[in-house]
Amino acid sequence: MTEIVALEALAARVAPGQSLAIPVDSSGVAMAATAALLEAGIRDLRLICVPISGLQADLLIGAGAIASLETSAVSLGEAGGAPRFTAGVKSGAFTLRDSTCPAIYAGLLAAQKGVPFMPIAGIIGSDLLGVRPDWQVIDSPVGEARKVVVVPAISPDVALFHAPEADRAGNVRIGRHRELANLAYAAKRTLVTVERIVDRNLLESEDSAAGVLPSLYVDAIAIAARGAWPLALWDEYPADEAEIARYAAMARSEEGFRAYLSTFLSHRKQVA
Amino acid sequence: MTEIVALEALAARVAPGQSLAIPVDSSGVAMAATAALLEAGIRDLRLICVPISGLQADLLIGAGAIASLETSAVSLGEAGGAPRFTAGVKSGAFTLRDSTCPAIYAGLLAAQKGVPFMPIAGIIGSDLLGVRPDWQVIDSPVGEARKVVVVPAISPDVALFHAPEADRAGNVRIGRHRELANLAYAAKRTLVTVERIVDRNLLESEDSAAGVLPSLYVDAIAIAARGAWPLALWDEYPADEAEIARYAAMARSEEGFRAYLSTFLSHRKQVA
Amino acid sequence: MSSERERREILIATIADLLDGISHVAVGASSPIPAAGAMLLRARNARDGKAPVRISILGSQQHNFFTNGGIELFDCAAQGRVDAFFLGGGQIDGQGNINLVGTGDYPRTGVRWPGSFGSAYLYHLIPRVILFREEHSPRVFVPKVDFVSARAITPEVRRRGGPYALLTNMALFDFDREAGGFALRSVHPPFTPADIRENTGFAYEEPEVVRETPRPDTATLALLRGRILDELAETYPAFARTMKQAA
Amino acid sequence: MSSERERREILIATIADLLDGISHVAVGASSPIPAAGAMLLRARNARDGKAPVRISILGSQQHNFFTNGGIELFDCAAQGRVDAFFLGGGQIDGQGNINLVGTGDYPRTGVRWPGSFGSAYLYHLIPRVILFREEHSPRVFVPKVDFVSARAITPEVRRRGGPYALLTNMALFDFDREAGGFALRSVHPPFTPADIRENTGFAYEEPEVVRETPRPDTATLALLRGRILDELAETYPAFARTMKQAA
Repeated sequence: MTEIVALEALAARVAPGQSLAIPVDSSGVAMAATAALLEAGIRDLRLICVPISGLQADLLIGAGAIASLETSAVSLGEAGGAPRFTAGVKSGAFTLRDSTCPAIYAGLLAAQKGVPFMPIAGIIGSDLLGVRPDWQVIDSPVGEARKVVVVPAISPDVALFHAPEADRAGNVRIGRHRELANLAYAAKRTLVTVERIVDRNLLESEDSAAGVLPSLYVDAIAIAARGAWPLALWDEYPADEAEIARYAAMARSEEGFRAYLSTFLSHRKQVA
Repeated sequence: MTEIVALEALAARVAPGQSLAIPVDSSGVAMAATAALLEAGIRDLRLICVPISGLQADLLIGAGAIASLETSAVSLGEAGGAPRFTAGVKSGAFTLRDSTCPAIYAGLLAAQKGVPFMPIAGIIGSDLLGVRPDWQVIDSPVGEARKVVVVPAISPDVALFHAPEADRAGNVRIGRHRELANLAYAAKRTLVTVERIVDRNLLESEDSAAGVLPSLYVDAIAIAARGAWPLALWDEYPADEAEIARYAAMARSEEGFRAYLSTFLSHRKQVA
Repeated sequence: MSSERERREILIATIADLLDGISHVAVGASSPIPAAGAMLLRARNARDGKAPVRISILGSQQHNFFTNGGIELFDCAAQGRVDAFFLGGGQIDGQGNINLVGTGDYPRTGVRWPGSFGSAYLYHLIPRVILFREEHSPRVFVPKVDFVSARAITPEVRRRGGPYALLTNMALFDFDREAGGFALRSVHPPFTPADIRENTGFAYEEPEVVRETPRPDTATLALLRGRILDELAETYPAFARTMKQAA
Repeated sequence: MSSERERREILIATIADLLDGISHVAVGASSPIPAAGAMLLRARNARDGKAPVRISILGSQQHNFFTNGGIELFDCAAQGRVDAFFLGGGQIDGQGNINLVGTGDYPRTGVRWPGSFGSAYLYHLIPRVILFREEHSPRVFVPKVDFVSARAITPEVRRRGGPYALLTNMALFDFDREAGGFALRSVHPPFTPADIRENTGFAYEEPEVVRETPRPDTATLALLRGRILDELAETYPAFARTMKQAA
């Protein structure tokens, strides 16, 4: 059953060397938990961005916490390129596994369904096939002759995200952000931070249940108020664009990044 | 865009020879539309039960409307076996494609994703593999050596179901009955009957949107009050167990079935 | 009626014992006895401060923890998140194979049953599948099923799931996955090992001394006749009513 | 500022024309000009009683018709339910291939861009992909991309999707899937065919007489400067503001 724990205890459940799956910025990113992870000195993560990331991945990369990175893109969106990602690619700071969005979802879906691989449309002709030797092009075993790309299952050790609320049983409201459910189905363990814990049963009515990830998939929950800051949390608060722009400017240099990181970590401690 | 039409006009969109996908009894079965189909003399349907059926399939079979049947089971549940299904199997009245529940979902998922096949766990050792030559056992093309069953995509010509409500744009409330969405994603056309059309936008809030099948997937909607009767509609009304038991008893013989069918069709006309 | 109640109570209590140690059990839509067994385990664990038990009853609103449609039980099983499940069969053979399709030559089978449902899949994936078939007769328990809806063991593929036990109106068998067959564990009173031999069409291991299936103790009966019947009434009102009337 | 407004208005009106006839167009999260073009088509069709246009803007609440998470756009494209989409590229070559990854040798590319996003997939599946890249320079439009994020044509596999046109700050090209290359359709004022030749690093077909890209007519401008700016303000407030200020 789902445990409700403190933020630091939640972060302590991620071990060095594990694969960690995180959602796209607009889905609900556990930034407070990311700060707690960095504070705890996490290292050697194999990061899986579902299917892309921004500030969260760039912070983890800049702090040297990443051994490998699977993603379809890393970008700060309106604020431009992700500076530590770009620098890390050039210096070879981590193993890079470039992907394309639906291939990451397909890999998670294979894990969700307990099959070793998933077929996926398109992709043929892309140089991604050359740099991803774990992907294959096969002849379809059924129907008319047709080449199909297959990608291996992605079973993250840990999925981590932030959501508006959970109930006491550990059911988490995800609205129509079903990519968060896809993450949890595929992951061995799922850690969630929330703005608040509510007393009502989120599975009670058919409407509210439709937007819920059941506690069956949720190992631990921690409360983190404004836990996605400076990123947005749908239905709750917009992104702090000025803060993200400040990051984008400072993180252009290694020293600037260090200065930002130090302020970011102490800010999180003040909030907690 | 979704059209809102009369029940008879909706039924007229199903043509003889088409494949028709229908959901399990508890999901929301379009019984009123089934009566309209039978009234219009539909023939030669290739019925796909997602993943099983009961009264609806048995009525269509008994009326001689079915050329082939793909299903994981046909049963009247508490009321016992499905008499016209059982009789039809014995007389060879239709081509039978026995399946297993997750294989039907897997076939629909392949269609949803535009791939010719879908791998699926389990099944190996079942005699279903012998009677379903369209299923294959392959060596996994990725990862460690492992046998995996693959099933071909199922792309129904038409999906047909009943739901509590739709809005004027054609968005349909399905709650957590996401199997209805799986049906619609895979089908070429989707026809829906509803208890009522509401004026509010079902996509408006994150909670209500989570339980909605978007109009993008819905070709036509017709109003059919108590449109699942005598089956249940979740959140609306329970099954009419007495009526189903009456059917189970009458349909044991061909004449009894004819008598039931005639009453059923005239009942539907009185309601309309 | 009282012996009918006793029969059901032994089955329910036996199922609770068979489920001991699991954390998530799924139960089919029209399976009040398995559901009652799961509820009994849950109540007992709660009473004894043991690990909580999650029960998913297919088609129930109250016991529905799924929000991803009809496929979720199957995905969940593939992920290893379902520990126990119940399967029956029109025929069950001595190798643990089950037939939910029909007798005779497929497809125009002599007797036709509803179909395989999810059995071909779930038998591979759920570690503790309890075969539950009340009728104990040679026409059900056959040497070899006419159609294998789901096969019990498949040495050619690695699997986590398969049969764990077979429970009938007359007896409880263990399934030995290494040996690929059943062993009689206990016989429900008033039946004898000879009754079992007479009514079982397949061969099975029989110990020298066959135990009697224990009757539920007083504390268990109190739970069963109180809290469990109330819980059952939400999902299986007719069944709970007949159990109450039998009291 | 007025010429900046004219530049944008020509791009928006051209996009609306390129989308003519579609019923569902998807637009990326930070693509105000493509979104404005789609909104212009929608408004024009509504005004003229033509078929309605559905616009999905990724990341927008207002223009989100999806309820199945991040995968739905991709599934939808695979089902043939998305008629048009926009892709850009750090490099685009004369065969229509696009590079969203970087320059030089992979993986330690000299310049690194964010990554391929969904391009490798969507380019195969969406019939009318409009390549939209405002910067028109030889470093963007190269003879051969350093990394093919998504390939324009793949004779070895049947596909429904691929490039339809290329729109830049200076010109509009058609893509010929048979020939596998671009043909100049029109040049935006004040540029000349010579400007295009000078700033395009790949070879393309050039007609004897090159048309000028038409400026939006008065009715179109009225829609664009009124209703469209209001609609844009919901999703792209900053962009709508600068368009308004330019007026």
